[in-house]
Amino acid sequence: MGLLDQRFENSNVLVTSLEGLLNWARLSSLWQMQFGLACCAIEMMAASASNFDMMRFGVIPRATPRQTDVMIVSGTVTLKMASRIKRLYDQMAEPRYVISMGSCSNCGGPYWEHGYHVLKGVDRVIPVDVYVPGCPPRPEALLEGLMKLQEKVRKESLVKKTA
Amino acid sequence: MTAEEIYKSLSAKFGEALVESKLDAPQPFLVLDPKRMKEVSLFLRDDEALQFDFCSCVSGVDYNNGKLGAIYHLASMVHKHKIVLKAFCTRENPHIQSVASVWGGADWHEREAYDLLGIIFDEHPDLRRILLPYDWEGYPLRKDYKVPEFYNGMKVPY
Amino acid sequence: MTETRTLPTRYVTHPGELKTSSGRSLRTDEMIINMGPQHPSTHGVLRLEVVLDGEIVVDVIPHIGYLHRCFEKHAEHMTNYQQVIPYCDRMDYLSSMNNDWAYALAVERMMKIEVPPRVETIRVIMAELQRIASHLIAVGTYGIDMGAFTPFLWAFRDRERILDLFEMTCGARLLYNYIWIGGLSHDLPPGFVDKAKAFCTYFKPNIKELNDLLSYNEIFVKRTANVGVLPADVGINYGVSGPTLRGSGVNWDLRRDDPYGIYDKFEWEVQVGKGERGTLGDCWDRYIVRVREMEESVKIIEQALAVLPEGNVQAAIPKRIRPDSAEIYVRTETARGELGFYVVSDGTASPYRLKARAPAFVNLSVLPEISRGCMLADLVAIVGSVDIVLGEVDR
Amino acid sequence: MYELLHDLLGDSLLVYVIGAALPLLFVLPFAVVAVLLEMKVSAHMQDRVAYMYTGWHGVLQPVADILKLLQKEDTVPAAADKFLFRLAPFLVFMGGYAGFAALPFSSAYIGSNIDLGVFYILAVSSLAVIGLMMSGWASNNKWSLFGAMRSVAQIISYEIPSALSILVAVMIVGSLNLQEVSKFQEGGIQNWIVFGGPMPLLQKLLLLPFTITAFFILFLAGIAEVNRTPFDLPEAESELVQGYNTEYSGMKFAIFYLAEFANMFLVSGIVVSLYLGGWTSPFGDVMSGPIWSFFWFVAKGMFFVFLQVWIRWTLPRLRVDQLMYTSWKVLTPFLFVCIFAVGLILVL
Repeated sequence: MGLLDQRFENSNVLVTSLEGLLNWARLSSLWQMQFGLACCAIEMMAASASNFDMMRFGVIPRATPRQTDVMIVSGTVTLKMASRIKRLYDQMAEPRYVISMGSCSNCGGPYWEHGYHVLKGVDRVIPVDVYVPGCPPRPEALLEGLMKLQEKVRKESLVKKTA
Repeated sequence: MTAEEIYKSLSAKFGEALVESKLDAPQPFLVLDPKRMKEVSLFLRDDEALQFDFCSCVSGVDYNNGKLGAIYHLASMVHKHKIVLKAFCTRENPHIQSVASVWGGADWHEREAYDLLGIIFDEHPDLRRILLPYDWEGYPLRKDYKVPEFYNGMKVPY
Repeated sequence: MTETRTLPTRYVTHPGELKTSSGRSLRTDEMIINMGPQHPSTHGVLRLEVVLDGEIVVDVIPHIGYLHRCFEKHAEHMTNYQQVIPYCDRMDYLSSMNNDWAYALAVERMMKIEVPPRVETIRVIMAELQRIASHLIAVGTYGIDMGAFTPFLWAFRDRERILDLFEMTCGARLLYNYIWIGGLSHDLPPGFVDKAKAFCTYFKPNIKELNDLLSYNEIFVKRTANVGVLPADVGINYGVSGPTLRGSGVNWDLRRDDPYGIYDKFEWEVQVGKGERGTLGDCWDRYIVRVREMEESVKIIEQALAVLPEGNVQAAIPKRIRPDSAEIYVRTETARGELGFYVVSDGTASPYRLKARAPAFVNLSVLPEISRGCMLADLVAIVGSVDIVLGEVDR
Repeated sequence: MYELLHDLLGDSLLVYVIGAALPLLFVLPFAVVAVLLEMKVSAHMQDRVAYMYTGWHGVLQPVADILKLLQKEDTVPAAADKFLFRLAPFLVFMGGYAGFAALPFSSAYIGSNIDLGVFYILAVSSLAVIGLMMSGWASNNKWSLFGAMRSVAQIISYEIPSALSILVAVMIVGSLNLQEVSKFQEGGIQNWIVFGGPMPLLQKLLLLPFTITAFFILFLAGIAEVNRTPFDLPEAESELVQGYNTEYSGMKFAIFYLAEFANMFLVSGIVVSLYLGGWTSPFGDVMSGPIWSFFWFVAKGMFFVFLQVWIRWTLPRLRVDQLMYTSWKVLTPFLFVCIFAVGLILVL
């Protein structure tokens, strides 16, 4: 995803230690896109506010998509909003990650059956890395999701995948 | 003022505009001619004894028998009385006169009723969809509404 | 019947003429700028189409519906009346308790159910706690809109205390499903009363702290006083309600003027704006009304905790709630204003039509009226002072 | 410093490169410390802890941030003016960085001991304005343009009060050379210009109210020139998204970020050298000397950086017309009074 990702033919000590360093930098500085959709946004705000303090993990909310690494889709994605979310995702600079927070953006949540204007799952428009279940998930759950994302980043590789 | 008194003062002035009334209901209502909404509303708002200055809510209802209705809940902050106005139209010809020029608050409510039920409010200053996208088809709160399979390439049902 | 109307332009344009030194006139133009749906100060997914002449706002056109979750359609399709309550929770997610109460009250009045006194008291306590929590977010995010971050974080710190109380009562932090038709889902847990009292004593000095940090801060007052003045008659005509209307000096509170619950048993005052720092009905008045309402809510909670009676928390209600074919409109005062539920029943087990009169929806409609001619920074101040929750605006 | 290098190495390109790179040795570590300071201090003011998991209490966080920004995709919007878009961040950084050349870090070190030191700093720091305008214009984004226009108007307006308040100190010292201004204040805390300078007692007492006013105004105008709260309108997050750097990502954004912190110290440095004795020790001859003087300069500078952080996380933001009002109708007239009075007192 990044500039160097999967550019190297084979792995050696240098590449793996560089890989470790770059992945460490990436995972400990996941800047979050500052936007909320619905109920979950309040819990997302609570997660970055005093009691839970998401900044402990190096997460800083930034207002513009260009400077962000992780988009937390917090709440119900409606059909009217879906194209905007796609656009915001497109504007983010690589490497970028998506956390889908809450049942609504996972699968439509309580609006799955009669929600004529609700997109049943944000993964229908953008790729999702981590799903956080709950309606709404507690801030702890979001932090857990963040740590899962960090684990995922830690396993990324600079080495080209061979079949 | 009680509902009877309101009814009396209205019927004295607009005899034919009052189509029907039910004054013994828990929340008494008057049914008005959909084409004469505005003049009656103006009188309700401006008359000294009535002074219905607060339009709480405008709701559109689909009555499932080919009839659509707009229900106006009015209240007076001065006299602290309330009244319900109703206006009915048919599905084929869903026209009701707008009262957005009388109560600014009715503006968005009427747009919403147009958006979700397809009631066209004549003389409304800015009648267009409010909640749904402008290219949406159909009126979702009608009882016979079918959810579309796709919208702009996105699958709608689960 | 599917004619789609094109977007009419409603801009009021006054392009001024610019002359160069040689007398040639330059073309000037207004700039149309899109604020939202993703913008830090639109409090969610509101989109404002702003026409700007330099920094001056010529016109604002709000576009809503980015969070239209089809609440009314869901209410019609539930298998019984009780099932609508979780959806009410999610409508205005900052004051869920108040929403639940409004809906439960509508159905109770329709079926003429009397709830036990203990339930009434607990409902008042919960609703007022929720009001404080909601106003805390309104005040805190308003600080962010003005560029002050610390009040926001302090507000969230205090709000967590309230959420702890809710959590020990019903297990949820944000959306409770606690107030049911005819009663409550559970009784209060042991130790709740003491903790709630402790919260009241903890919270009172914090309001003063907030006032010192933000409310009477000279820069904050400069930014909000005389900005976005909403005259009382315009507000009433637009159906504006709640703190937004009271900020304009209208002494109108449904808790007192259209009584429900047992608010008449307690000593409290309706707070109105007085134009202390500027014109009556400006942003600062709307803001300070919220701060003072928190103090009043604490008063109500303390009194309610003192008189909390023992008893049952469920009224004797029929197992299947099937109101006779009837209709009712019930309005209550939530943190944002008049929340009304218009319920039409056809005798079946679910509502035939349920319309929610959302206060934020109506309050937002006055925005273009009060923000023409202000500056872009003021627009942010006005949107914040109206205190919208998009879940409720779009339903 | 340049003269010394010149004597050592002769007239070669190396001299220029080394001379130009020396302040970088200070600016880069400073930026790392300042980022950490900003976040940690603000967090503790807000009942939080901020960075905890990168190194001990998050001390490695700025390193991680920079490494991450290096890896980020470097986007250039399709509709942008690509040349100006790329050039702008460097110009902005250069404006602030060039100012470090004339800053007297210690009694033994000053990048370039020029006679017009203060004047030079004022001149080159205005260069950043062009960069800001460039970035806003080239981004082809309305928010960026707004931010750029605001910042240009703001910085240019605040040059006036800052130049005038510098003038107050310069009048007392009688030199534009910052090294000499610092030397002038040697001999302990009572000789700092903010307390009237090393003048006879009566004159000192008369000067005192005016120097203190000028000092405060210089600090205020400095905050305004580096666009920090309560004057952070160009980046006003809740109004303009990110202002002029909305469209910047990756390393280009990092340079903007670096420039902001470099400017923070530059402003503090000017305030310190002009009014708070520069590198002189507050205890007269105790703890003086080249190394100590470097310590004093950085310590005083860091204190003002801390003050800027403190103000930022406490106060709301002004509106654009109020900002202009403050500059032209409050600060500038006050300074005219100060200059007039100081001149009168010095003549007497």
